Amino acid sequence: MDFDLSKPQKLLKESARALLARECGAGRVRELMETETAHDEGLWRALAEQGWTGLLVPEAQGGLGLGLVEMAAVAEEMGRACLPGAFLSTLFAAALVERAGSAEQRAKYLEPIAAGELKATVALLEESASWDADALKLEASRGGGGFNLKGRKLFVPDAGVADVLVCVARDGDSLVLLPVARGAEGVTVKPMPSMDATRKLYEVRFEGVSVAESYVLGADGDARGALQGASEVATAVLCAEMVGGMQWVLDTTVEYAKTRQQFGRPVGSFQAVQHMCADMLLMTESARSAAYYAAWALTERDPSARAAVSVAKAYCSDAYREVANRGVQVHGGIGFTWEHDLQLYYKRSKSSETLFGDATFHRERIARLVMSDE
Amino acid sequence: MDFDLSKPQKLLKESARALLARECGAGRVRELMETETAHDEGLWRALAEQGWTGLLVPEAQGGLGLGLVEMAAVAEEMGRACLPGAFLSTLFAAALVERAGSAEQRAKYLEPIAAGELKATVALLEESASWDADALKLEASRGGGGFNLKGRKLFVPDAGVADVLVCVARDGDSLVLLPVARGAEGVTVKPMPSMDATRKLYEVRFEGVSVAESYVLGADGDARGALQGASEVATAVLCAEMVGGMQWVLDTTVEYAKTRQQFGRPVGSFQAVQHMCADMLLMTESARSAAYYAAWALTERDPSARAAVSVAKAYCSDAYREVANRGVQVHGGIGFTWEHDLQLYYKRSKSSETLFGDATFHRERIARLVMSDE
Amino acid sequence: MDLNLTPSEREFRDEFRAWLGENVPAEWAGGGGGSEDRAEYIEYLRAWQRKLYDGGWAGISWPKEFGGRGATLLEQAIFQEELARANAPQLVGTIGLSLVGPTIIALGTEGQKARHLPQILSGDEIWCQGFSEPNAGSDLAALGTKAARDGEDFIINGQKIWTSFAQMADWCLLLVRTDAEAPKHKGITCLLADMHAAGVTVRPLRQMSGDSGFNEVFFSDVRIGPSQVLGEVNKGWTTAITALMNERANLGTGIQVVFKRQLEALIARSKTVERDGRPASEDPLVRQKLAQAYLELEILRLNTNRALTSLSKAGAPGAEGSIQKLYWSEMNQRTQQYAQEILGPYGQLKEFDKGAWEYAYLRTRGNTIEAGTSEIQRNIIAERVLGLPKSY
Amino acid sequence: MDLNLTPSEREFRDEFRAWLGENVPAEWAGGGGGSEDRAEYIEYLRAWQRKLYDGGWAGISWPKEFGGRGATLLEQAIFQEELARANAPQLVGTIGLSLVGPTIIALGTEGQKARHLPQILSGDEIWCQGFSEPNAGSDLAALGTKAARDGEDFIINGQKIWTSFAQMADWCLLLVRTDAEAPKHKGITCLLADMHAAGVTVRPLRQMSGDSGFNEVFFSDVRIGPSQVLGEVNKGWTTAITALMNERANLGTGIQVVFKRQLEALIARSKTVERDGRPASEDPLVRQKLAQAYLELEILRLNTNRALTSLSKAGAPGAEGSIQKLYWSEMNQRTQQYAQEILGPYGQLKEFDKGAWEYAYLRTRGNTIEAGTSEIQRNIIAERVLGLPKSY
Repeated sequence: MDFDLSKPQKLLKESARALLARECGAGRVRELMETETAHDEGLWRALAEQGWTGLLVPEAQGGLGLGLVEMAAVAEEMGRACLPGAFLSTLFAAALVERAGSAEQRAKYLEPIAAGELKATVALLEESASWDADALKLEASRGGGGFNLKGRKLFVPDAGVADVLVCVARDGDSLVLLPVARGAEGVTVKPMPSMDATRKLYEVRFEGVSVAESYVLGADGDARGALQGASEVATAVLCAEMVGGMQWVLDTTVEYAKTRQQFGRPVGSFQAVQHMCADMLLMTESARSAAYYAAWALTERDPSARAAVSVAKAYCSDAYREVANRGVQVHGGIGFTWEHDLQLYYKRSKSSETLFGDATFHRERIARLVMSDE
Repeated sequence: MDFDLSKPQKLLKESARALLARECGAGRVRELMETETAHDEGLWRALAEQGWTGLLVPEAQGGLGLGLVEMAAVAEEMGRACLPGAFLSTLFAAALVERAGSAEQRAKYLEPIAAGELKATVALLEESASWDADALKLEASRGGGGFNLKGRKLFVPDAGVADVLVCVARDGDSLVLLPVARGAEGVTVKPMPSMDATRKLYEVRFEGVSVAESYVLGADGDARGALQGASEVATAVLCAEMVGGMQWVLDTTVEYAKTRQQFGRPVGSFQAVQHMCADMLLMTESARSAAYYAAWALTERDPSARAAVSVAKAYCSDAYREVANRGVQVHGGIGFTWEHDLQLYYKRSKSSETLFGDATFHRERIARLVMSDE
Repeated sequence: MDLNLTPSEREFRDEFRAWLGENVPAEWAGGGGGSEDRAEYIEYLRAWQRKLYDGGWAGISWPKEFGGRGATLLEQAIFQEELARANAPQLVGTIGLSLVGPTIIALGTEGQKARHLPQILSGDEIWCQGFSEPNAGSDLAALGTKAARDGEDFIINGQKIWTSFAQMADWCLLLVRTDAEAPKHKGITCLLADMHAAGVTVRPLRQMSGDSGFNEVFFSDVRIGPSQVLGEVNKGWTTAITALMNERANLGTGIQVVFKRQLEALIARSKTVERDGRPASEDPLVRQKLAQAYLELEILRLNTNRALTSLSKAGAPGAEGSIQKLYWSEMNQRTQQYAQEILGPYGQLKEFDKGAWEYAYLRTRGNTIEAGTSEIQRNIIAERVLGLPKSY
Repeated sequence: MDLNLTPSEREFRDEFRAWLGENVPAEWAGGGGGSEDRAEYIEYLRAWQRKLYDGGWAGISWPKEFGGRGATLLEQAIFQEELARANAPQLVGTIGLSLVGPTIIALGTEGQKARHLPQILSGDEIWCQGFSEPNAGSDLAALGTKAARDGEDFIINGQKIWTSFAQMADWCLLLVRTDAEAPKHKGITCLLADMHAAGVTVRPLRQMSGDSGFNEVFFSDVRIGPSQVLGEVNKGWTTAITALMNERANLGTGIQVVFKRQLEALIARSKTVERDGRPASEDPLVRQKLAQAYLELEILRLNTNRALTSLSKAGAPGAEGSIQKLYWSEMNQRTQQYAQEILGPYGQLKEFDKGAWEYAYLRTRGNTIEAGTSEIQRNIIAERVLGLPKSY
């Protein structure tokens, strides 16, 4: 048993850190926050050149065909850099296409995604803001050799910059996955400005948008399974990203506690501060264990994988928030300012807490999985 | 507005402290713990001589006819002394009789209770261990000019020493309150040994026990209202008792922190210990505000009284436990021994946490009361 | 023990409530209102204070001889609660009224009293408090803003931070170091500084919530004359403690009313957002959270009332302020976290309920830092209330 | 990263699991069993250790030359997990095997090795650890048990406390003060003390849970010869650190299996106790608590595995032990509180599930105190892992 990154995985992680430090410093993040989409084409190119947009994409579709542990290693660095933009949204959509798409469809979407030429997102949440597929109400009506969409999705990440939106809709008791071009007739994308400006959310309205049969993903009927599988992948990657954020907050806070003087000594010599920092470490390391295990278990199709994803997300949701809270507290006033980069992570911790379901949601999911004989 | 004990209330409290210090030191509490009923006739006499067994009993029935704030002041000192035995059980039963009984019944029970000649308890909980009257299942069947009882009650406090057990049973959709002598034919009382040996619990079995009509309390139909009112009184008194326990733990812990040396200084000079103590103070004082307010509001029949009782019990349930936890932690190993009196309060905090409903139960009750338009 | 208001307290409350009913600007009480334009907004607030003043409701705690009402502590609490209940505009002169005025009354010269007290009451002078510095936060006595002697005058150089109202203030209660050689508590002097003087620069400090309630204030060769020393030279620490005691005696009596309104809004919201296809208000977990928020807030109210009673009887403020501050700041953070959990991603939106939840969540984070961190409050409680030995 | 066992690890596990299947006493594995009579009970435990020894499963981490297997860290973890999984009897010689033996191997004389190591393995010598004293808990180096020179011998007077296994121990790894003048870390010596010697008295220390896992040990003019010094005179602090490192490298790998079994029992119980007329397991609040307990335990398992990997690679133990200890002790307290909330008053009964919940709740309270308080663990993490300056 070896619960540590391998040499190549470590190298990958180090190179990710180096690249993101270069291409995505805090100044750049702040510039992008102020834009409409938080997307930067140059930065996207840089990610694609590393192969990251296709890191999980099979080699057959031009990707690197690596596993989720490798992706987690890179995602951790993305979280550390508070990377803005559509990376995770595109990854989610790609995972959905990979699971639900025909060979042809996979080629159609995954190749340009791997090449960095296509960005995508999944339009899932509705008014209920529930991540439970059973809560979806948007009905796709059959007609004209395909489906028609009328209604709206909320909280769709990166819809303002995604080339394709995969809309999850109801077809009676089953689900259908309908890829729609952002620019298609009848599609309106409206920003929903939110706390974390590095990950933009949108309302997407569909007014009589038709999707031809050949476009429909998961026509074989397992759209629900594909959605679940893809959600688990995206959730595991998000958890790794959250770990990177926690690590940044921890490092920055410890560094500050070593240098900031009050009462003639570094504040890090006060037991209250020490203990807050120790708890931050414990939470960060625990989150890391959970996130990488989820990534590994999904890759290995371990029977514990589904629970592992919820364990990771429930824990990371609470832990990132608590680490960020303590980070601000140790910093005192300065940590509460716009100027200090802590605010980026503070807000990211909040948006990550709810994305793909909050701790309460995932605890209920764990209960369903482990209290099995009900 | 004056949120402080009046002079006479303060005097009452001081005299309670003095008497209990004399009659109910920790050594006495430990002796009584080891007995079958935790009751001591001499101690009971001493309480009765002060008038405390009749403190709330109207003067007409030989009581002092004082209010709940006075009772709370005495109860706080009882909690501080970790008073063992049937005081609270008798108070609960008396409050029930006062509310549900006819003039004759009130005289019959309250006079000897006030005189210290009768101890009583309420047999309420069943298998479900729920404090919700709607959860009761024990059915009293009508017959022979009264009711017949067959079934069992659980977790009945002090049933081993109470002369009278007021059994709360179902009569179709309404409740009946049936006073039964402990020694009556068909009544079996069996100890349910529990964590807190100062407040003994029992299983009470009724095997064809008949209660004549004239004995039935609340025959006018408001047994439910009387039960609720009496429960609220007993709960408010319990909260005050819990405050006294917290205060003992806080005082004892602070004293220890001032004297116990480690690393060449009193442990109370370590910030981690200081902060635990500060939180203990905050919880104790907050619990005190809540408990006395509940007592006052019940006395004044303030519209907020019902919510106030649940506010107090929900808060005290959590706070006493947390104060006790911190108390042990600050004491270190010694606080975890049988020898140290902390264990008495530690266990009392747990039994008090669940008695009359735990924090979760009372929070749901608060929700029902304050989210009114449902 | 009697938690009812006395007849005279009730009378005071009714009188002020009636006055507010007639005088709180309708467009403000409506919840929105006020002008977005800063200068105009400040004028609006000054006008509101003048209205209070004209009605005899400014500086009510001050002795009558200085233009106050000699109100009791409880009346002051009622005053704050009623202001909050009426959703009245912010009291722009609050630092002058609650902190500077009482300190001038206690320690000021006759000239200072005559010069400043009436203006503070009328709102013609808005004050700010120049205590904290970048390197003197929790450790306030480490402040380094320099006051060099030039004849009888002082020449001030340095920086203050976290200065509320500085962007609109006319005057500043300023702590400076007048003796760099003395032990840190003994070389401090308290000055009354004209914010319009040459060399004073104010820079708004943007918070993570995006708005700027605080400021940095820079002093560059600012000249201050000897008549503007409050208390004695090099005894400024005593002056500061007097001022802070006055501040901390303010137990946040208004704030619970604001919290109450927020909680009511949250309960209402819980009936419109969904959980498992039903109103969130029917979800047992949501109900637990709302009930917990309710009971903690109720206890804040009760703790406040107990502290008021105790302060009224004891006269001098003790550590009650620290207990209150610790309680409400931590409580408010928990409550805003509950709000986020109940509202889900809606709680993060800048356009849901006008962004109130998003703003409150971020703003609340500062509660355990501003006006003395929770760590400092716990130290004060441990040492001054419980008598534990000093930790550092 | 590969969380599967390697073939050789799997082989090790399978071999031991098979051995346990054949050798764990049935009456013990049944959950109850063992004798209530102390002497007989101790004999029973010694017999169990001898069985392990005869099977080649005692001291598996020791080098082969001293009778061990030279097992890897992961094999040791597997060993502990399998013991727990098989519900095997307590390992009565655990202090000898995991703490004293390795320390003697590292620092002992040839004579000490020959004298003690075989006996530790076979269980013929049960050891206890005489470190803590009433006035030397967290501050271990403050220990005051006096060792006065009498010729070559030491005469020991003093008291130890919290000594597990002392009531059955033959030997004690004892820390004493041999130089009262030296700085506190420099006057300590580590001795191998015969518990059957004249002047040694053991008094069981009753815990709040009612049972006596710990003891006090009194030394009154106990004579100890020079051959029984472990390491050098006045360098006992180094010896103690070596021993504690060996103890802390034991990451509690068996404990998670025990916790897992408790959680499974709690989940099963949640289906039989009621909430609002339904099984508690259907109550959303109960489900949240059970899920939280599950996820925290799962993370304990994962943290353990990561720490094992990291220790295996780094060789020397770092602060992993402190992180593990802090995590599991705080987790266990939370979980037992959840259990109480789920079981209600049943959880407090001494005859419900044989009093297991009542006992666990009380016993767990000691977790954050014994073997280094949570405060000490956080200090260690802050200073040794995060590099923060010392706090005291």
